Amino acid sequence: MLEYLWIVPLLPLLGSAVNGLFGGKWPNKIVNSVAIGSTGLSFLCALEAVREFFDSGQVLFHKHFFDWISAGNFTAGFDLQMDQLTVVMVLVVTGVGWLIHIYATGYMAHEGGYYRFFSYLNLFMFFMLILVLAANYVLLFVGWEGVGLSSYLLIGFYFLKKSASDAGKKAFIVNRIGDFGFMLGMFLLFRAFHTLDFQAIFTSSTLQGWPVEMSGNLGTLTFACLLIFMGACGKSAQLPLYVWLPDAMEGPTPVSALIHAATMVTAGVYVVARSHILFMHAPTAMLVVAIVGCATAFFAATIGLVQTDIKKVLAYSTVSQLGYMFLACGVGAFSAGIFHLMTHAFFKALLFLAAGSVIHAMGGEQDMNRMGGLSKKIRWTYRTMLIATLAIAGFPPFAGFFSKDSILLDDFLSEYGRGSHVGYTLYAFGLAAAMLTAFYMFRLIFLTFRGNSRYDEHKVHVHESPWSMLGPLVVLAVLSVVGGWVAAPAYWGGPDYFTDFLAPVFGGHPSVESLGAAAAHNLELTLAFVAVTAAFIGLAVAWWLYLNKPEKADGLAKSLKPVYTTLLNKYYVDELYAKVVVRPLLWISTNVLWKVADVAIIDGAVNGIAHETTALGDGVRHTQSGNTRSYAVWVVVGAIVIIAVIFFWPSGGKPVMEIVQ
Amino acid sequence: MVPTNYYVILSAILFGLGVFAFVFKRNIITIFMSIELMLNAVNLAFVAFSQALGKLDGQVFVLFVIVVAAAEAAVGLGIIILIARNRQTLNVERVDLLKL
Amino acid sequence: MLPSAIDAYRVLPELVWCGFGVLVMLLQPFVPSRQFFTFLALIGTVAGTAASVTAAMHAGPGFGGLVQSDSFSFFFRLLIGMVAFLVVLAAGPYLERERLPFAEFYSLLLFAAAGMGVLASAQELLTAFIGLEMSSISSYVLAGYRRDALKSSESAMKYFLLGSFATAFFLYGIALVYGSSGTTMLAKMSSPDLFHSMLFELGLAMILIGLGFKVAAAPFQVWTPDVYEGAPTPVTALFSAGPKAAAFALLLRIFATVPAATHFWFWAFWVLAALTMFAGNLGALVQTNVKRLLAYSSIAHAGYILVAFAAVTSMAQGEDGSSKAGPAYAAVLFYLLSYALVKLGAFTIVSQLGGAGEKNLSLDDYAGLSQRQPWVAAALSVYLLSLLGLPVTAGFFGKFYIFKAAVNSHLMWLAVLMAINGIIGSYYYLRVIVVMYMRESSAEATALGPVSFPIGVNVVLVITVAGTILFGLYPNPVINFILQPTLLGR
Amino acid sequence: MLPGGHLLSVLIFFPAVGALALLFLRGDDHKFIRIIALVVSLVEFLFSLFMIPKVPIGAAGYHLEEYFKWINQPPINYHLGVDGISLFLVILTTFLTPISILASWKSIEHRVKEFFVMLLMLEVGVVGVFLSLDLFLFFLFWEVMLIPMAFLIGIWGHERRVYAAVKFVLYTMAGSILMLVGIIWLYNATGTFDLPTIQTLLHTPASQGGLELSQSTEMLLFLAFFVAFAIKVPLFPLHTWLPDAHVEAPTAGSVMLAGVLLKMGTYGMIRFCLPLFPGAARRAAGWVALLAIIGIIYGALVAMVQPNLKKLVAYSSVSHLGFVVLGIFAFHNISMQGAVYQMLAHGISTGALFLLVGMLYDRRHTFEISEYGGLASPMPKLAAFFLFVALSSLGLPMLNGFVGEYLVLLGTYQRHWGWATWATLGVILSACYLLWSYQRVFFGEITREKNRTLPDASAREKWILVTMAIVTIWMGIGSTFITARTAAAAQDVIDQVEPQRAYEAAAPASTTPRGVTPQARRDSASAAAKITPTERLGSR
Amino acid sequence: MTAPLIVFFVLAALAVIGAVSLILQKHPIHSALSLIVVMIALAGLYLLLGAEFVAAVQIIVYGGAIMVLFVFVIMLLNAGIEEHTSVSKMAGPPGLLLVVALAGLIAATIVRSTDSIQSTLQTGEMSSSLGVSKTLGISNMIFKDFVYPFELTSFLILVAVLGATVLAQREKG
Repeated sequence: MLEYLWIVPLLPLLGSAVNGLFGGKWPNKIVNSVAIGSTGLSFLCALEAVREFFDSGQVLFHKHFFDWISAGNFTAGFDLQMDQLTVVMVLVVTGVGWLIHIYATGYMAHEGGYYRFFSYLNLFMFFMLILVLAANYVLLFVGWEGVGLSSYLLIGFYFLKKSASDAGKKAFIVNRIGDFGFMLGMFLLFRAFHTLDFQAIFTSSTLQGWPVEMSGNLGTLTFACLLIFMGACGKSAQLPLYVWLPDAMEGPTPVSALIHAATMVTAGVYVVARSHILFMHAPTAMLVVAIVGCATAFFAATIGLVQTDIKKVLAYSTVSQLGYMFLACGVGAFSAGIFHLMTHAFFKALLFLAAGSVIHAMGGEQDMNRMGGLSKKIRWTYRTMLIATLAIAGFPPFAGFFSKDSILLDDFLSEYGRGSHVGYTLYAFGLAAAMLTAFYMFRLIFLTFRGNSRYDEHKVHVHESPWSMLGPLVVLAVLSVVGGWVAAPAYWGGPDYFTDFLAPVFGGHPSVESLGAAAAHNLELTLAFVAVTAAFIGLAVAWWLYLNKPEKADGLAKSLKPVYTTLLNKYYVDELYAKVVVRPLLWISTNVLWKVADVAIIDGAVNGIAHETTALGDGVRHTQSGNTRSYAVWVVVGAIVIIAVIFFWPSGGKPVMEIVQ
Repeated sequence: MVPTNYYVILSAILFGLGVFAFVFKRNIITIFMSIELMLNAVNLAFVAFSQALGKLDGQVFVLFVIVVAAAEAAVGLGIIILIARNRQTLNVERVDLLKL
Repeated sequence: MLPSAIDAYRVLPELVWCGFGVLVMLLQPFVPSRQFFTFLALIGTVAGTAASVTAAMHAGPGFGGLVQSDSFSFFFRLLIGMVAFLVVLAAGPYLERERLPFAEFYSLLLFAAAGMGVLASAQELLTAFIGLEMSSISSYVLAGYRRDALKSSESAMKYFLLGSFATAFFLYGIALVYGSSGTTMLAKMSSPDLFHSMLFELGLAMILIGLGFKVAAAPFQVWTPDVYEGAPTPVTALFSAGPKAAAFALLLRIFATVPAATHFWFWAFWVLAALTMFAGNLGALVQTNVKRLLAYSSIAHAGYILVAFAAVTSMAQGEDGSSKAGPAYAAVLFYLLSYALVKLGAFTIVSQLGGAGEKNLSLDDYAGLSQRQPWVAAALSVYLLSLLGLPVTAGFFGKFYIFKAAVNSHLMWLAVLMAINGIIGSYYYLRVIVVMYMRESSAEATALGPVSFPIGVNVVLVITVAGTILFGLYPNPVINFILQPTLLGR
Repeated sequence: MLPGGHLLSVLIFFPAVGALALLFLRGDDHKFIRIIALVVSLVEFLFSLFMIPKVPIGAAGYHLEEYFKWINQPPINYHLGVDGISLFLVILTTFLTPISILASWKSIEHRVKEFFVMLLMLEVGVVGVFLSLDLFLFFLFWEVMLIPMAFLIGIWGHERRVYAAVKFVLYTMAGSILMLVGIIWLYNATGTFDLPTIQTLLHTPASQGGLELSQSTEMLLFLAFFVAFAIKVPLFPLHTWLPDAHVEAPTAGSVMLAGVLLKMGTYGMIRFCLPLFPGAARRAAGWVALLAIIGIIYGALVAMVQPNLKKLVAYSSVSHLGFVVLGIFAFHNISMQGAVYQMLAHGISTGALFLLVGMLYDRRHTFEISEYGGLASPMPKLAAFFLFVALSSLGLPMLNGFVGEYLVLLGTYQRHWGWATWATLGVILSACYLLWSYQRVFFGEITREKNRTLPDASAREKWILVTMAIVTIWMGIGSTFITARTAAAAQDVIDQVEPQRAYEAAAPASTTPRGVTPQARRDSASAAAKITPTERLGSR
Repeated sequence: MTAPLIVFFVLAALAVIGAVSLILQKHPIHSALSLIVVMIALAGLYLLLGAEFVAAVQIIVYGGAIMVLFVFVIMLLNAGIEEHTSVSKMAGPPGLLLVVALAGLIAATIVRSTDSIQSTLQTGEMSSSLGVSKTLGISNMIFKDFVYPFELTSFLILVAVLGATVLAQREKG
């Protein structure tokens, strides 16, 4: 199987093609069997491939299938590779993807364009797999752009809704802005290494003992890493390019779960992790990554506090969680970042799916203010969602706890070796973000499932979703619980499997190097305790505000009106972009470039010349007065001209005079 | 003995007067006459030069010129008659149907 | 010395043409049939053209150097013969339609041809003058051949008055040249001290004035549009092709044999060329009368030819001048040929489409021609494209050779001006094509149906189109002929 | 099998024969005429494919050469030849011709015969331009191509067709006449019109009987050629004929215009401007690149705000061709190949865009975007194709647009990272205008009642589009098939522009394409980058 | 001041006066008469130059034939006083200026180049003494050296006659 790794991505592509071309005429059953079949099959293939990979016991599997682009000394092969990092990603993508496919069959059952949906979804799987399996930046970029495309398609799935198509367009374009950086990053890397293959670059002899202009604080590498990180920001919705993700919620919920929570948006993290060697040599870039990640985590969390659209809350929480992952990478804890990526995939997918099930139950209602007290009506959804919430809020022993914990720990540790207080600051903000997360997540739970119902019982008949939807919920719930244990830190007993597992890629656990094991354990314990406390505070506040004294919430909102509205309007960032970038650009293009520069000046000049020439012609025409006497005078003029020229022209026929004399 | 250049200068003057007449007379016949005047100026020049060069061909040319002038006169006057017949005018300025 | 038979051979074409002219004139009262005269005239033109072969075979100076029979004159005699032939063919139907007497027309035409032949072969200024007068006087008459048409008589008058005005200048020039050089034989005007004689210089200037008028160089071009418009269209065709060519021939002769001329005339030609190109093209830009438009375009083309002349002058300066100037001569000759073909064809079409009394001459009458008479439209387009100088037409090579000559002699600015004019020109030529192909024909035009094109006219069109395209694809024969070093009998 | 010896001549004149045959058909039997035209063009396409095996991979220089004397004074020869670059441009032409014949199957109703005659004559001209190795011959075809195109626009175009046609011709003429002067000038200097001969002459020092132009002369000559090509491309300030021509032209016309004719400009730059006047090219490169970059961004921005769909596509080609010019004048073999590839890709994707726009026009007879909206519901298939093409045109990987764009930018970046950075902005903008217009045309509720009942793609249209789509994907994935063949030619051009650089780069680059130590590479690259203009001139 | 000079100046004055009056006369007939005056004066000058034959021809052909033709036509068309229109702007003041300029240019050049004429004059003096046989020489030249142009002139006359008839004949039927 490993030799035929290309089958793994190909299967979804086939599924997509088949559905896209013929699905239109088929009943849903066949369509979704094709879709699920192809993804499931590719999941199995992936598993098989992984097994073979471990059996072969090689550190890195790399296979060159064919030359895709080749010009001069540049060659981009269709090369796939597999190492531990890839394994994690592939399994997450195919696994979670598969579950969500199953879920979607239920969720989309009554939607039009069923075949389109699954065709797109499979297409996404294909590109995502390309992305994670690629063995060079160019091929990775294929997946990178491809997932962008499929997210564009899926967000705009309800293309009759303007908001939907807008959101899709926005997503694609913002991603393009990121890609602008990513491409430049690739160009720069090629300029430095004359290749874009991961192995060739990472094992490049020059990486050790870099000349200063390459690594160092402002070296080539720094710029390369920053440019690549720009791409990552676009894809993973980090500041300042996060704006598209909340809007992306226009897409069907399974899409939000799969693309905008579990997989695609983590591509940025993946790329950073993938190029960790470069980042290691670019301290400045690392710092930037950490800061951006941390800032995003906190910033998005604050917005999440006040959102009332259930999916928007989750969206911002996603942004914030992604921030966490970057934070981890920024401080060099790549394994922790990937770990959080994995667990987040589980519980955030779960959250979205559950939310989807809620929306399904409410018949499309998304506003939490019109929900409440659903816990009795849709028990399974409630239970699973609660688990997910606990996980994301970081309560032990749920998955989120471990991952978030290790990130915070690594932030804290990153202080060592740095004189400044950067590490502590990062940690502080991370912690705050964690607290906020706990708060808004429980706010969501309480508003949705507890308290008394705020919707019209007669209109909406709340009903539990079919098992095709609940099944995946349960599976994911289980994963959100146990998912974290693979990385149970030492003081929980059990070695940190996950880190060791990724060790061949990222190297050992940072804390172990930085200080003695014993001290490490104490520190971990204390930090864990602090984190959990923070989570509890968040939970408590949420409980107090939204269950105990609901009226207080409004009071608070009123008393802090400016803050509240600012948060509600997401700091007016969209408006800002519109004002500062979009509208001016359009205005200039229309009124300056097109109407003035193009039509008036350039074309005006051209037509002007033509017009002037015609006018001149008319002038010439009017010398033809038809009067013989005038003509005679013209002849006289001619005579004068000729005689004058012949006699008085300067240098008239000079050369001959010389010849004669 | 009269220097040749006197004759030449005289011919130039006559030629110039011919040009002047051509431009400033309105009557077609008179205009045509001014052409004859110019030709006469040329003839004078020819004769003068031939005399100065002591060659006779200059005088031969004069004869040719006279013949040509005669021919032109015949055709020219024919045309003038045609015009006069078609338009009942001999004023050259009234003959400007073709213009622009 | 007494003239001998050989001398007669060397001017045989002219003699033949004159002879047939007389013949036609004499037979006119006795033979009622009109077609007969057409045939006779055709025979005459052909015979004259054939005679030019004889003349070429007995190459050399005739009548003690009054005329020169060489490849150069051979070329022009052939050209003139062809022009006359085609004009006769085209004129037949026209005269029929306008109910004009045949015989006189043809004999005048033949005399005109003879005059041009003299002009093209003359080596002596007075002979040239006689030739010039012969062609001119018959042209005056031909211009006014539609007696009862006001325009025709007017054009005759203008042509006559201004023509003889210019002739006077020409003649005065001859006189001065004679006075300063002591001869009218071009061959004898090579003494270096003529370079310093102001009288000679003035004489050359006057001659240039006279010939400049004949070739319609600006600012002498004023007469051209009026005369061309007023004259019967076949005659216009003759004018645009014949006398112009002959005058250019004489100019080239003078260049080739009188070193001082090349020296004095260079800048004059530079200026004339520039002025003429612009005058012609700009004037044509706003014309809506096709006949007049073509008249202006012929001015413009005279300008292009003058560019080649400027090239000749600038190249002929220096010892091995004339040999260096070879390409420039070639350019002129080839251009005259291609241009004559095109103009003849175009004017023939105009004269046919003009209808009785030449009423339909405006561009609007040509709207949608491609629908009514596709082949005619195609032919006219070929001519226009050739005038425009697009490849696979003779006009393209004509322009190309002139460009080449100009660039060769470093007349960069003139070349650029010519390029600009080429663009201006392309506009109005295209306009005609656009009107023919991209506009729908007016109701009455469609009602009228296609204009009949008699056999003779079709022959003209076929010949001219074929020639245009043939020389556009394979100019070798012509070019080889006119590039031979002994072109001008040396 | 046809005689390989005269394959190129056959390629050039076969369509002419076809056109001639059409001329003598009865005018009213439209179906028959169409079929004949289609068959002719398809056969032509097959012929063109025969060239591929004749152009060995990795061998620079011209193949299948044909040479015999045509005009002896001045010595003009009928000299044809094909190399890696022209090979695919010819194939592109012969491929797009049948496509556009199919595209105008229904939409051309009056003067059908003339239409297809013109289309075939156009093909003659274009193929001739790509294949001729004699400056004069090249110019001849260059001009010949003009008239059919003008007719296509002027007779079968839309409202302001005449204006557009005349504008097109005059614009092009303005350039080409200058080029003629340049060609003649070159002839006077070298005494021949034969491209290879002139090339060698210009590249051998005067001491060895070669020809060395003075800087100013070289620059003037360069400009004489360059302006002509720049107008055709069209490069930024000379582009205003393009929108008019495109908007007014019939679909087939637009397809040929955008697909092939514009490439004649860039082809000319590669074939003439660079190899003949390397010094001038190097000195002008900065300015040209500036114009190209302005074109990229400017074109994209103006396209973004066009209310007229076809104008939008037209301006988008201004932007795309900017990439090509940039790639050419970056003098880097990667970007050069990218440029060549981008030409082909643009030919396909923009051609397809025009086809689709034409199909919309056939249904609604308007190009105004505001007239459309919500078309995805009545015509999902067209919508899908349109999206597909749009994506390929905005450079989505695995589709044809990406390869060229990426290579151009990559290569350019290696020499001038500044240029590349600016140019890369175009990548963002192209996404903006394409997706935005797509949204306005296809997404949302139906705004105009008329649109509700529009029919989806017919079988014929489907076949056209599927063909285009297949080519698009193939070019997106199998790019090496093409690049392998263009590589040698492109490298050759580069070497001629910057000989001394070629030597430096050759050493490491040729030995081991991939595994060479970055250190060495970096040295060579930086060394190349550091060459100051004066040094470059010094080497001439 | 020798006699010939005096004669010359008298005749020259006469010629110029005639020319000027040709311009000044309003009625064409008067212009014609003044032109005849010019011609006679010129004939005198020819005599003075020793070109008797030319002088004779001048009187007979020019004065006799051509001018009579003119007068005849004037009578035929009974042309009245020349009406003084000035439609042409070009031929107004600018025309005056230009014509004067041209005449001045020509005259000036000739005056400035008199020396060259002088030089030719000397050579002339000796050889121009073949007095009586001038006419003989002329005829010799016409029928030997210039026979070709001479013959051509005959055709020219023919053309003129033909042309005149074509133009002037009345429409038949």
